[in-house]
Amino acid sequence: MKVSVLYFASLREQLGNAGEELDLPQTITTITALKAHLRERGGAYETAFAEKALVRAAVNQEMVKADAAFKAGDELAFFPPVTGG
Amino acid sequence: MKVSVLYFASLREQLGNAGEELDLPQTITTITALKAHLRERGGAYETAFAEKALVRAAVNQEMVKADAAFKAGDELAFFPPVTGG
Amino acid sequence: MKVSVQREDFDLGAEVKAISGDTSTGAVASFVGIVRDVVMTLEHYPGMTDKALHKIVEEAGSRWKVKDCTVIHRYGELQPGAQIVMVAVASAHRGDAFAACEFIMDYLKTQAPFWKKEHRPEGANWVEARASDDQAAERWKEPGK
Amino acid sequence: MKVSVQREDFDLGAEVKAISGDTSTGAVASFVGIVRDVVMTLEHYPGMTDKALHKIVEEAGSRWKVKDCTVIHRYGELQPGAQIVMVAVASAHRGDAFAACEFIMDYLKTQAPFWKKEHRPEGANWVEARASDDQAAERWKEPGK
Repeated sequence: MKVSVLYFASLREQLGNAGEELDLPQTITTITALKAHLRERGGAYETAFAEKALVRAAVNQEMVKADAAFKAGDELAFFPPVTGG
Repeated sequence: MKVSVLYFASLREQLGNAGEELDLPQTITTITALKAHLRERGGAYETAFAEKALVRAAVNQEMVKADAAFKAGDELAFFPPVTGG
Repeated sequence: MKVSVQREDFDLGAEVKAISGDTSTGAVASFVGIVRDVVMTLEHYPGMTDKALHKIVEEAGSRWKVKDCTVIHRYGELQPGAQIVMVAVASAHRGDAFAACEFIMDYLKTQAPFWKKEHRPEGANWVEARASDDQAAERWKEPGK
Repeated sequence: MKVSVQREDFDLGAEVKAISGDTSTGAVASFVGIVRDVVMTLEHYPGMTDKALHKIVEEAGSRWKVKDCTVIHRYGELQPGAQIVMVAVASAHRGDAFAACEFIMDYLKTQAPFWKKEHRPEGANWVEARASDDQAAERWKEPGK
């Protein structure tokens, strides 16, 4: 399943990656599963997506909870808690 | 005891009086007593200062409760509940 | 702190800028009251209005962390759409700014000696005080507010 | 209703005027957030910010009687004293205007995808989210609010 993933702010800097196109295994259909998948890359990804890390997620530009599902073609995003305003 | 008394807004119109200098009997030293004194004039004063009338008072430009006292030379004021803002 | 009772109109943007200069100010909450669909005359008690507004502003400053504050209230004849009153409060954080601004408006509504007379086609009449304004002022007396 | 995410500065006075025209509008509550004593860069998620702000504004409109509303949030590099964000809400009465304005700010703080990076002499660092902002947003979930 193909999705695009974006990274913002401190997370983007930590990973040295602003975004990427991913072709995921069929089993990975929720934010929680995707985070575990990215964690397996090790290095900065392992730290950034650690269980305890405060990472927020959006699916198609709407903030979602960790157990939210996504489908092929979706735009996913990970970022730290927001600090605007 | 000499005091000046001012009337504002609907009360001023009702009495046809914006203010006056009064020389009061020694016994009249509180707002409640002064209202009773003015009521005795009858006519518009009797209506305006009726027990049930919503009349606010100020002594030297500070809003006070009905039992507040005043002294010679004070500036007293009577007016309806305020409606600014 | 600036308090002004005036006939002239005011410029909200300029007034907010004027109290935003301190580098520790991060938030300015403000309010503008506007004449709705009827011409009105605002009467006030000249000697007392300034005093009453200062007292309200000081009370707000004792309850919340206020960096600066401006209150302007107009009097005289005002057309529909005209600005009547403005309150702006500058603080380090928005919670203080919002609370102090709303407090000042609520107290002004029940404590500052202004009276509105509306001029309608069928005649002029004095606006009656609203119980909801007394309630709005009362709620600041609850503990913890 | 106007929502704008932009690099350019804004004019609070003009924005408030722009939403005050309706003759049934009697109250405009507004808020401006200002950069305190440090240069900062505001990053955002372009595709999402507009959506998130519209959603917050709609939620406010469903809870309070809102006549009109403007939200502007800047991004890019901002100097100390610069305006970051403004919210203005026009209503018939001040209670609705104040509540909706504060609600929008509280939700924006926790729901809109903006991130601040501060540039201090000792280096740049991302601002951490504050627990007090989560609490401020949470309190609108209490019944009766």
